[in-house]
Amino acid sequence: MSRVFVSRDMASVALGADDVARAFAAAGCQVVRTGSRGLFNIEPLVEVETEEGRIGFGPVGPADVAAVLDGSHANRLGRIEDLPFFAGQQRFTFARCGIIDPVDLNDYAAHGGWLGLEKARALAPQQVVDAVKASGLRGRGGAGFPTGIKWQTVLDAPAGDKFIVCNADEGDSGTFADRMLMEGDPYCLIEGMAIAAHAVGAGHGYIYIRSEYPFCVATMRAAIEASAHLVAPFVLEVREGAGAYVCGEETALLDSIEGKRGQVRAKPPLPALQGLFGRPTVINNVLSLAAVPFILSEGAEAYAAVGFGRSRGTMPVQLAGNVRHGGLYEIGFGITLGELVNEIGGGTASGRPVRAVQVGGPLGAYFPPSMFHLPFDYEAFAQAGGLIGHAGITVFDDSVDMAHMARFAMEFCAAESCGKCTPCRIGSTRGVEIMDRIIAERDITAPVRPEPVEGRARASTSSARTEGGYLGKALYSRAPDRIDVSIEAQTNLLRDLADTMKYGSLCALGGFTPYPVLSALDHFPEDFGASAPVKEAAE
Amino acid sequence: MEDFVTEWTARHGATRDRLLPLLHAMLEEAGYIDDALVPAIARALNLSRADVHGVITFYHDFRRTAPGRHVVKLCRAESCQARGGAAIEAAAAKRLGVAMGEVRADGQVALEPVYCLGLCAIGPNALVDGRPVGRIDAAVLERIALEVAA
Amino acid sequence: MSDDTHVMSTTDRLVYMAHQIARNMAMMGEAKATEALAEHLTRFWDPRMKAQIIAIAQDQPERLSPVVTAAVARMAQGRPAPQVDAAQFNRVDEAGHCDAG
Amino acid sequence: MSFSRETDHGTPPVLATGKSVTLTIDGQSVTLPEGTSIMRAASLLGGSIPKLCATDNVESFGSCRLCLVEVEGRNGYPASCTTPVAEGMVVRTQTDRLKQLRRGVMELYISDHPLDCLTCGANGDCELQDQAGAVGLRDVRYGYDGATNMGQAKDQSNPYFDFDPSKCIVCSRCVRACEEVQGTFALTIENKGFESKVSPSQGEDFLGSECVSCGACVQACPTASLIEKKVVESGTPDRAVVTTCAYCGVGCTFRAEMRGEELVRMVPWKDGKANRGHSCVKGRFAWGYAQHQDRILNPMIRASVDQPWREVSWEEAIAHTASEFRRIQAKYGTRSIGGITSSRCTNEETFLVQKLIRQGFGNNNVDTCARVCHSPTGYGLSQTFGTSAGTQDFDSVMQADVILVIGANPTDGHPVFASRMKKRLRQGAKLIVIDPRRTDLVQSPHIAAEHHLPLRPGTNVAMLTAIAHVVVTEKLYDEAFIRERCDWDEFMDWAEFVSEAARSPEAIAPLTGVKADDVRAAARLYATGGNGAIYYGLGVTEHSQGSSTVMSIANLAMATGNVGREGVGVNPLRGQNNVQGACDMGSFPHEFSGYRHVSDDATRSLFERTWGVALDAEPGLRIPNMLDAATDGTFKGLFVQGEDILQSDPNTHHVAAGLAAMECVVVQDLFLNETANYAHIFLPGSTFLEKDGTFTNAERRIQRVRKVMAPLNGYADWEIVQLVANAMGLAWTYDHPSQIMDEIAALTPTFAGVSYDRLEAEGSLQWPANDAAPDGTPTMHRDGFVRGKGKFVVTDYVPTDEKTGPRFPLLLTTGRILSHYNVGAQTRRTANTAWHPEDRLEMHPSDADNRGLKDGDWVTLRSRAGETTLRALITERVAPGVVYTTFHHPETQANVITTDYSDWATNCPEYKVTAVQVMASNGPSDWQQDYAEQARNSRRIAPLEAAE
Repeated sequence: MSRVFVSRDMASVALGADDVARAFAAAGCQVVRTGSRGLFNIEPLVEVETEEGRIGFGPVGPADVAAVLDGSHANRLGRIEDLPFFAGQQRFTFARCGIIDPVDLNDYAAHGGWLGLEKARALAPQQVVDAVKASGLRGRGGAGFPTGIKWQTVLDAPAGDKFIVCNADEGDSGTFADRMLMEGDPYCLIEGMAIAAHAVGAGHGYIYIRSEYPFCVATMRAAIEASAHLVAPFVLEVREGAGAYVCGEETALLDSIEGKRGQVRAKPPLPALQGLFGRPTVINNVLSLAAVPFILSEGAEAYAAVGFGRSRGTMPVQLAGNVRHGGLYEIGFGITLGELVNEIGGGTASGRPVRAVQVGGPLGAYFPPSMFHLPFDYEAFAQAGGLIGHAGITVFDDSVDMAHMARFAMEFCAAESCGKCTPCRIGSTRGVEIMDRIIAERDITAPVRPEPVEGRARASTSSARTEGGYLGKALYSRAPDRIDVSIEAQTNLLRDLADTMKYGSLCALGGFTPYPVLSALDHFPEDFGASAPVKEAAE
Repeated sequence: MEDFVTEWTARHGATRDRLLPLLHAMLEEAGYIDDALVPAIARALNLSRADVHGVITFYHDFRRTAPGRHVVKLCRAESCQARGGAAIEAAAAKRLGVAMGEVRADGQVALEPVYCLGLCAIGPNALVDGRPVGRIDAAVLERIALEVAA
Repeated sequence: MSDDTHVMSTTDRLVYMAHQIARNMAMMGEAKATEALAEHLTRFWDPRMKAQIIAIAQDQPERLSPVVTAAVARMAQGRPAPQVDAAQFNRVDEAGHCDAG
Repeated sequence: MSFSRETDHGTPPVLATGKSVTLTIDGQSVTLPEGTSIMRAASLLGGSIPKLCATDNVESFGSCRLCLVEVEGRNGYPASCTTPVAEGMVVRTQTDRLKQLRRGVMELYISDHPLDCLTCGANGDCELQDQAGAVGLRDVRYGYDGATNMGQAKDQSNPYFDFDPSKCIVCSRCVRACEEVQGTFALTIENKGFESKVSPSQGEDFLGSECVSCGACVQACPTASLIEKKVVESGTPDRAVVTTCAYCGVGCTFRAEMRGEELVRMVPWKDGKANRGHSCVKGRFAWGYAQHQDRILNPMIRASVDQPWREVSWEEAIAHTASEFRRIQAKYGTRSIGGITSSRCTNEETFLVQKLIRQGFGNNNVDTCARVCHSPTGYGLSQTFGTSAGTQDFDSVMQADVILVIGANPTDGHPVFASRMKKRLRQGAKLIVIDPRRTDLVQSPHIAAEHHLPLRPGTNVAMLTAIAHVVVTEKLYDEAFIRERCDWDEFMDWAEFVSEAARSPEAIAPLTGVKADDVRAAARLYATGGNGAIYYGLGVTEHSQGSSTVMSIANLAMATGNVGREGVGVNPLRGQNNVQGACDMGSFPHEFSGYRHVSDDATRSLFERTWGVALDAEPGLRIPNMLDAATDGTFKGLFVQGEDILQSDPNTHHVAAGLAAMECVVVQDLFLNETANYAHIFLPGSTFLEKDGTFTNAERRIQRVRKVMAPLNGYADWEIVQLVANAMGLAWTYDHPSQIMDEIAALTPTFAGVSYDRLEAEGSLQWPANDAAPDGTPTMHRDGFVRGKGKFVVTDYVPTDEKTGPRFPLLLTTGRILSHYNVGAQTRRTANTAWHPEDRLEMHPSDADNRGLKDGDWVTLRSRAGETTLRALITERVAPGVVYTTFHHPETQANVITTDYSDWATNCPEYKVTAVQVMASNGPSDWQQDYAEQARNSRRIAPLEAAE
């Protein structure tokens, strides 16, 4: 009776992993449900335990049980870690993901689990903070702020209640590392938070998970209950988001946990000094906290040895969108964008040429292939007018209309704006209107592109022109028909609006929306009907 | 439902930070949060009705009207768009006979937008009554339509 | 005490007031209570009320309790109310005694 | 029109924590307390950074993004409102880059804002209009055909202000004012993003929402979105006069903003030390009564009360008043007349009335309405501390750790102070409430009392003595304080008395109906929880043991060392705007101003020398005794200024009988009130808007009242009293209230340092203000008690004679509601009736059920003293066996129910405990109908030509 491993990850289930598991169980196998290995074109994946280790077959269906068990199945992959996609990786944080049964405490302990916590508890809090500083770990959520300095501030804050908050509101399109880790190796995150609690003297921790991740919420709650005795007196609790992307911003997240509207707070005060319930709070992303057990168990130097420039350690990059080998690729900083998209990602899934990639979710910039030389490093991307964010890379083939993507960036901002600050609350809606005018003007002079689907926010399509009637005269300079709707004027207005949003907004939602908009406009002017030679439209 | 509120707060606590967990529990229990229950929630957590109304109307999940018998949450984010999400959205609206963001007139199915389910390499994706469905194409859409017709 | 207070005559009210004050000073002990009651009548009752209670003490002694009778007698001797040392205010320089705010 | 608006520094002042910081802003160096915002720093330097979401009575928010500045060494453009100053910081506030960003933000604002400035109610007084000009916005390139929040329906439900969502810029200043300043949390922003909208409660209209109409949001709103109806109707104001509100004892100061002679709006004055820039619905909006058509403007006389009034000239009325009083004195003796001063008139007017009586009438028959509210405070505090006033200032509550509220409902009676108390509670102070009712302080949004002791009405002394029992027996008293500041032996006597088992919480539990452990927990919290501050109101004083209750409160404060510093003290919440002043001015029959007994020869001779007349050394009659003397035929004349004893004093039949027995009742008031039904001479009075003077609030703060318009009736009240005095032969020659205050200062040690010039300079002074305390006394009894050693007075529970029984099984207690004031004479003549059109009887569901009564039914309320009818209000707020009502509407005449029982020391009526029976009824009782008929009949004014 052979043991087989089938992923219970939400993506695997979406592709039918449950039916596969049932089929093998019906065939009498002992089925162990694991996290996902992180390469989705081979899912649903089954690994069969044999003398030479676990042999993978994928993708497979419920009807392939016999072919898999007798090894004759066409999609036999051999040992998964030998596949090129996995061999090149440096899985410090995701070492156990896809291997162990996520909620089995023994399986976790057998693979180096709790070692980091034990070592941390043997050290004084200051020593633990020093280790995190020495590792060079920076915020994996996107801000890239040195995690050790944040912890130091909370440790130095006066005694009394302190909190550890994990930002698991991973709302960026193209990112799923947090989801995979929480579903695949929940104790790793719990161990990281327990170490943080010991380091700064916190008694209570919250994990704020977005409601769009139901599997994460269930797995984390089960894991917290099972491991409560191991992390005591530190108490952990999951709090579910409610469909507001802006709650990925740390202060909006804190307000949300406090039972309020997820509105962004002004800083200062910094959350490290006045965070949750006004108390000193460590607030870090899932990946930042999940990297900590490795730093304590293997030593800060081992973590810092890997990396590029001031970006030390590994970054779990997520390849998404129109990409052949979509999945999770944990690698040290420094690897170039081109290697990630073409060698590792294998280009587009549609087979058409890659025209653009968006790095860092809906607020990240679009990069044309001409910029694929860029090394994956916070500073390098910043200089190139973009950002790493949560390291999600969304690939587009040449059927993409960059004007529509710029419009979608504004529409997404309008849909998710918390409504507190003027540049974002009003600017995003005006941005959609400007893009509608540009696209309408462009489509008069060029073949019509597929009609954009109306976004949730009320974007106006009709423009009631008043041809100089009484109202027109009364409104004088502001009369609709005196507004210059030429592409050149609207493009300049778009740049002015982007400037106001970038430097005026209270947080990154309004502040970074100009990244995708301006990068699309700068790198793909042809899609905006600009004077540059219009590329004949893709069929 | 009013006693559901008092029982829940008696068991899980009545401090202000319990508001979102309570609203989630009410969603699970009744599918939506009726405006008439806001006074009971406010009393239980010692908040004003304005506080509670402000929170309910802020978060997309806290619906104030009955949901469809079936709910299809279709992802509209960039990764799914890169894999043909926009076309699938148009097709779904037509096939299911309901506009995006609405509940069908007969209350049978609701088509809702969602910005990213974290399945960004296998889009277009959707949550059908809470169950993830990936690589949606015409055939998968047909299966979903039959399922939600029941 | 008659059930219907609102037909209480003036003399009834004075008798009732005197006994109510006495009841609320009882915990001081009889000697102190008598002295305090006498001082209270002297300081706060207008001449007519004083005259009426003194008349009741003479004509209808049975209506007054021993403490009240003694206090009325002391008040009647017209001993001047204890001198309030005006200088005491200036040293602390703040308000002096009063009965009502 | 130059209209000096108060400068708005944008962010609140910072408590000077000692550390200060030096920085340069636009080249100018400045040193400020750490924590001050850059915006405030720039404003204090005279510069001006554009702002829209910042205003200095709420915390900074950082949402409009207009106030961006450049700071050397910091990238980006931080908002100056949310960025504190730092040592050596170099700030630039007026660079081209900033101008560009600010114009970009303003262009977005105006792309979603109506362009009707010229016809808008806020034209000339709108911050959005000012800032659009300041940043130089010249074009809105987004056009006007995009999505917009304009064109929404206007909410005109509130009688005093309109809400126009179309003009809202979602700066949330209103939401934050409702939260931080008022503490009601009635507003929120609903939805998010572009659809964000200000929403009262659940998106209802203002009147139907949780809004208490305090006006803080209207004051905070930078545009015309929230605006006073009067401003829309008559235009923006062009001048402002600072004056003091004439409603409750908090003593809020306002800017009366005028347009010529027309009062446009009352806006709380930010430098007012009592209200710190806040207001309630009464002071802020309910001033319309001043021009109400019910105002009587001409003097009237009549021979007997069943005849119609006859309008006469001032000369005739004054002469008639003087001659009548002289006639009565000649016929019935010097002591046959007297007067009642008002707690709503100014100090100067009250002083003149008691001077008229003492100097003119030659007797001490003067009393005031403080008799029926806080006279026990005077007696109790003077016996224990040596002075009859509260010990703290209002600011002191912000340093309290434990707040004990007994017998008071501040959120209704003293709303502006309640807001500050609620703010302190939200900061973490603990609250104990001792009250038969579940008042709002027991539980309301964001406020929850740590302990609520719902005792049966009338058992205060038992409860407080039980608390003292716990403090003493568990050794929680502050021995060092007692030994230093009190008489140890007196303490030991008191301690021994309260330690007896009969006074333990367990022993009194059956009496008070409160569980013993709750009492013990509350006692431990008060004694050991840090700064303990006690606040009490009429629920303490209006009992047969009112004075004993005040003394037991003082005992508790002394025993736990909670006197003589900030954050502690014993604080009576005084009812009316100048009840404290009325008492200070010598309105009581037994004392001169400054609480000095009439028998004290030194004081009396000082007054005799100054007034040139021999003064009576014997105390005069109190109001109830005046009425008795009247029915006995020895008291025939009464001068009543600004009081309505028929409606406000207990046992209405008794009052009516007394008044009817008099030969000359003179009423000086704004309207024909209930007492005027029995009056022979009516002298029309003036409102606080029509005269100069001073009020003294509940924290002993003397504040100026300034004339903003000419008196409709021709004279200020003090001028009328002077006319009467002159007619009676007194050579008074005051031509301005400041001269009266100088006389008061000369005659009263605690007012020695008070003068109009000092008040003009300091804004206000808290007495005692003299050589020993040149700048006034915020906190009393700092070093020693006024009487030297604090005195422990042994107090014991003596049950009231007002007993429940089969005929009258329920206990009635009375109180006040936010929208009305005292007898409602003023507030009933304003739009406040929108909130409380009639008095209602609050009943517990169980009491209602076993009488078959439903919410809203007409019920008969009967006591031994009388009977009336009103509609029931079924609520859990009152305990079973207890019913509650207010006395704001004459139709219900609640005081026909209250009995003659009163406080043993001061005769303060026992409003709070009346045994009653409640039963279904079919409408107003016959007594109510006769009364209404009689009142209508007596208010007839004969038309001029038909005067016989």
